[in-house]
Amino acid sequence: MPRELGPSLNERQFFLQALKEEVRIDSRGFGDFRAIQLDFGDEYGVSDVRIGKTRVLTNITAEVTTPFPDRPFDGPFTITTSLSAMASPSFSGPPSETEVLLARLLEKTLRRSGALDTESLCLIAGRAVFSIRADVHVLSHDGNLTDAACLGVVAALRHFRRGDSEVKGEDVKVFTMAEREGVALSLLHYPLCVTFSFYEGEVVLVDATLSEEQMREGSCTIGMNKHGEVCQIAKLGGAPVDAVILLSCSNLALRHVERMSKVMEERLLEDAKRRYKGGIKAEPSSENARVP
Amino acid sequence: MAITILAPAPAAAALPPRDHVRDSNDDDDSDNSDNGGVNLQGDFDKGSRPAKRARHTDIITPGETVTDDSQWMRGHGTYIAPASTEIIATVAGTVQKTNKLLSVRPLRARYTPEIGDLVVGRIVEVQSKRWRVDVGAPVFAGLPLSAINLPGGILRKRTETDELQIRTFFSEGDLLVAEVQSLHQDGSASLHTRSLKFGKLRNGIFMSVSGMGGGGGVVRAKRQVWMIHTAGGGGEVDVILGVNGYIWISKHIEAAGGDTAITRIEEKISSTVYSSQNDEISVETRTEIARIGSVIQLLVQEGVKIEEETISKAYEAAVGVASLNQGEGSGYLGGELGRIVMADVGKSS
Amino acid sequence: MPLDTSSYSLALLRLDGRRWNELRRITAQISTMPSADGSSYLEMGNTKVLCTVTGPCEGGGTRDRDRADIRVELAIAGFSGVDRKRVGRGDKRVSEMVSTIQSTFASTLFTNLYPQSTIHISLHVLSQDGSLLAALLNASTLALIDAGIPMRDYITASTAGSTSSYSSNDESADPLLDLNTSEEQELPFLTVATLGGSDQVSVLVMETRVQAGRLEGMLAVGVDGCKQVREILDDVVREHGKEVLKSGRL
Amino acid sequence: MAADPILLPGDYLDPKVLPSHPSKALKLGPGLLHIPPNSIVSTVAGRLCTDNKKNAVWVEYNSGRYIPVVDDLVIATIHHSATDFYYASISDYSSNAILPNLSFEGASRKSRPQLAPGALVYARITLANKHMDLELECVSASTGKSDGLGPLTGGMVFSVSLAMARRLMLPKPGEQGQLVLLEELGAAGASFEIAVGRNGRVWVDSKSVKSTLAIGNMIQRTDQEGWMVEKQRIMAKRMAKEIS
Amino acid sequence: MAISAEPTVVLSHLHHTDGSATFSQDGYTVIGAVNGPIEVSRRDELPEEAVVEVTVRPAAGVGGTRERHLESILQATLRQVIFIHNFPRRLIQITLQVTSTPDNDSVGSKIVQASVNLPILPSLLQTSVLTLLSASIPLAMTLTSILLAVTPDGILRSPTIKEIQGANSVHVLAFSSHGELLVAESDGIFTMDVWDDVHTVARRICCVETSANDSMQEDGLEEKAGGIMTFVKSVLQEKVNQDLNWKK
Repeated sequence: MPRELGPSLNERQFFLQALKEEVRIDSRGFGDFRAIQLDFGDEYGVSDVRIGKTRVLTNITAEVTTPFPDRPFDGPFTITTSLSAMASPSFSGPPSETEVLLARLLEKTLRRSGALDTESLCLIAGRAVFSIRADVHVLSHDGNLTDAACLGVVAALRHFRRGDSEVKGEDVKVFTMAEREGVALSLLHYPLCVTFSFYEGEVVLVDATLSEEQMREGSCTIGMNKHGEVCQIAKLGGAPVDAVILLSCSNLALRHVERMSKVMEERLLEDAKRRYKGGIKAEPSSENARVP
Repeated sequence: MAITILAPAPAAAALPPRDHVRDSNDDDDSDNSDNGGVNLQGDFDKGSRPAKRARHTDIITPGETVTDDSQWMRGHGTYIAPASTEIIATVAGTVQKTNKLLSVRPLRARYTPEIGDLVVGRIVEVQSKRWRVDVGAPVFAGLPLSAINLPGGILRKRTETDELQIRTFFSEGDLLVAEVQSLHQDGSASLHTRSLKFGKLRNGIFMSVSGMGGGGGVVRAKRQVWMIHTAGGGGEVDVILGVNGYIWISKHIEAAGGDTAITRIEEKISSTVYSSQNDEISVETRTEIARIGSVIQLLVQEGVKIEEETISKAYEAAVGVASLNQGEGSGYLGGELGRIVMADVGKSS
Repeated sequence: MPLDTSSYSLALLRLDGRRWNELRRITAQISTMPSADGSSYLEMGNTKVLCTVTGPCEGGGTRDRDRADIRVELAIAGFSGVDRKRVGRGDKRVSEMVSTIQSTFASTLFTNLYPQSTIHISLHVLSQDGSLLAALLNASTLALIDAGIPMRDYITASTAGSTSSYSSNDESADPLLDLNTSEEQELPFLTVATLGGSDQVSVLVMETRVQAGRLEGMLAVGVDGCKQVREILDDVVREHGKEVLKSGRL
Repeated sequence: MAADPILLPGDYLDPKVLPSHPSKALKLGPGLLHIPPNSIVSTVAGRLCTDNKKNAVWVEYNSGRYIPVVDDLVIATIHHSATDFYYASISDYSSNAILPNLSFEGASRKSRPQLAPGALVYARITLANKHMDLELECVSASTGKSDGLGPLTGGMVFSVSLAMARRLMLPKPGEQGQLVLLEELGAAGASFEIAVGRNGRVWVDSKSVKSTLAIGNMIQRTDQEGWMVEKQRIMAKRMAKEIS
Repeated sequence: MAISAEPTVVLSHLHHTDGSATFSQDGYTVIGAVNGPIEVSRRDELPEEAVVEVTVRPAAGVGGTRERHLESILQATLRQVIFIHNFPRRLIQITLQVTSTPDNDSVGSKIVQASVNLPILPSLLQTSVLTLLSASIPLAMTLTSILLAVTPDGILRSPTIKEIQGANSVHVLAFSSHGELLVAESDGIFTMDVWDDVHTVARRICCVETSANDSMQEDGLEEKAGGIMTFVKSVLQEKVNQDLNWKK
């Protein structure tokens, strides 16, 4: 099993000394995120989030399936996270703890909080529903996968268009994008995650890099929407932190969620404009117009 | 769904203000006395509520401050909180003071080796120049090839031939009795068997009482190895109480020739010391070995400490009980029989 | 089946007759299994768990060569819940709890005293009625104390909820302590574990949506609940210790 | 623009470009493979470089994982210790190198440096064979002196590209590698210690956390952003002003 | 958006890997990463050569038999390309993440996609080689690959999904930089004569037709549009120049 070196003693000491002097290795403020870059793919439902050197690609797909018998009106919504050797050689093999916890956090933040209106995916009760699938691919791991992945999935869900559909009696007809414009998914709110890392009992860092994560004593991920509703909190063990600090984290989280929501809003708008300019109707035919 | 609605509380108290919550501990007592009728069964009697508890018990629990007097040095089972002089307990147990050293001895813990301990162990791994021995400690103990008596003389130098035939002395699964010679930095022990008292074990049965707490079950005592003259024609039986909670009960084998010249003993070493073959053991002896085993098991169950005195007494009592129930002479001491034996032990002590 | 919470505002009593800040009955025993190095049995209301600790024993130091590893196993009996569903090994919720317990005790126990060894914590859930993670943490603390493994202080846990769901923006909502299953299904709640009954929070898990403003009240009640649980567990340990002393084993 | 040709794996070298030296044997450097009887083929993508004086030819490239070569200086992290050796790692996910306990200056059976897991050492590679474990030393076997090798205490480690590490270690970095940053920093009055490992790790220590960070970041940015000589001069001066 | 027929490449853009490349062609986009040579688990190690591990991950869903099949072709091919004897008891780990495929004509086309393995193969091969070049792992050669469809109208280069569905046979060929045939995978019904034609066409597109040991005449060959080799070379030239801008 390949293993990672992890920070040396010198790096640990230097890092802790720097924290005492209120300096981070990349000279960010303790409460600052790295630059967030959000891009959308040529296809609908593909988002590419970059936070510093961390990069997460999300791909949304829809398929018509039969619903689960106990939930005849709900379209299934699944999130798959895959950490491959691309992010780090130690991720080859069975799912690591990082992967399981990441999947759980996304599940709690997005699914349990009811971000996607799954009932709107129903075509014929008990017979046909759209099932939505989000595949999260971690391309590069330099810390804070959770926040990046959560932003990626929400942005991709908002960007996604499923084929328009028509129900005639028992038959479901799904139109291709060429035939009819796609339909956006119905999202009830847009929860995002902010992860805090704790050091020496009282230092709180936002958006830790990989080496900062390797040296932290504990962490807490807070999922929130911009309306100030907390969707999920996960401080899964680690060094104890004062309750008051945790409460102040939730206030700080709201600020970052508001900011990230704004970035997402802007980028979605830009993308929509870009698509409109090209003429969305003209798009499908361009595929065949290739250079001879 | 039927809900019995109890008399509503006065409106004023209906909405406890939220910022009040932090002080709720203060009102706790008054709150509880208000609804005394709803007393939780899980609640212990008020007298022992921690806030009021006088620390009359000798038990100290993790997180409890043992002292804030800086003249004490902290020992096992304690730590000093950063930036303070408070010595805080890390285990549940009793305080022990040795000169200026303050330690907390746990009620129960895995065996921690100390130099000079007599231990019974089992070989788990054979390496090129040493054995790794399970002694019930957090990590395996080591027994270097240089720390055993080699056949052909106590003072003989260890050779490469010995290394090659290391398994002829001890191999995986063999039991031995040894002494802790030294401790490594990580707390692991190094053993030796360089005395006729120590070495390979055979002709008997192994028991582990480490579950009842190594240090608690078997105590470090003056005599850990002795002989019982058994009843019922069982002859002499050796009992070895390893400090680590591992126990060996076996048929006593007279060293050949008794107190003959030392050279004779050396010869003896070569022939039998590393044998893994049991001698002939009579049924009577086997019965008595089993009875001693049952006695120890009984003592463990009853939470009595395991030492020569308690075992001897309980054994006598067990023999007495067995003679009463003639014909049903199984060594089993469960249930009623056990109670009788314990009653006897209680009487005589 | 939706839980009828309307009666609460009338009597200020919950369906099981408790007040907002009352714990359910907590009973616990330690040294329940002589063959293990440490063991405990704990009931919080109808949530019943069994914990055994083995070790520190040889083999470990895979994460850090200078420390003991902590391995946690969690088995949830098929008959423990209402729906009698078998919980598979790969269940992510279980893995998350396992990882939480592991990580909590890794920073509470003095694992540096046992390099290259492993401490096994094995948990069995016999019956579930809410506050499961809290019960598991409490049972583990007791079993680890029984095993005589040095720790900074007790880790104790409880749950706290709020009387109205997130959707109704009810300003008069009360925080609730120690939720049972039906309350957990209906109301927003969090699980909190603190070190030694202080305000130092080791674990804080919330999986339901709630207004941020309500968090403070819930957290305060939860932290206070942990304090109460610590006293109860401490009494259990002391009672057990007294018995041991009486029997003269020490 | 480039005078030297770009080679791809599998490209045969034109015998015309090879340096011809009357007496010395032709030396093949990294990235080249000799296929008997007389073809030379490139194995990586890079630029062909020749040195007529040394009669050497090699391919210059910058990427990939560090591949150990004897006599390279590297910064290694101690992984754990055994009776006679330390096991040290020179890059993530690679197998450990062996560093004998006694290969430190003045080390003897009785007194040898105690290095905890995670400690850093500046070491020389003494054995690099594809079939065997890598071996390191922190002392010159001939003189018994450390020559600057040994444990690194304090400071901070920064990662740079392998080519940057090579440039930093050139005898004349300004001339041969267009790298004047360190000289300029020194000239501007910044005082610091530096150790460069061929494995792409640079250790820097100075009087304060801030200046160490500033120097480290500057080296990284010179590498990543491809600062030319002029830019290096300006930035070095600016930084020296800031930290003094 | 419009699918560009011209391939595009981004090299060495991923952090924490030894080499990486994103390659887009004919509507397929594949991101590749390579780590190596690194430590390999005892169980898998080969005493005399490096283990080459290839993982192909689809854009949506988890990999299945289709991916395993592609992996086995890639693995066998790359073992010829990489100097595996240089790194005994080591691992060279290649991960290929497909991020987009050109089949959004019909919704729920996963099933259609599953039956067709070949169209994506050239992109995977090309990405993996570019990734290895980015990691500077010693290679015996570079490789170029092409997909051709034989339709009633003739041999088509870079066919669309529709064209593939209507084709008599589909062929993937890959050539080494010396013009040797490395991979030949075919699907459909065809005669040997047809295959020979396909081979000729593919070879013309893939390889720069020049005397093999002359690497400096590429300027003159620029006009030969479609010389994939030329394309690969220009991409790497750019990278090398950028990497070595400090070197006079």
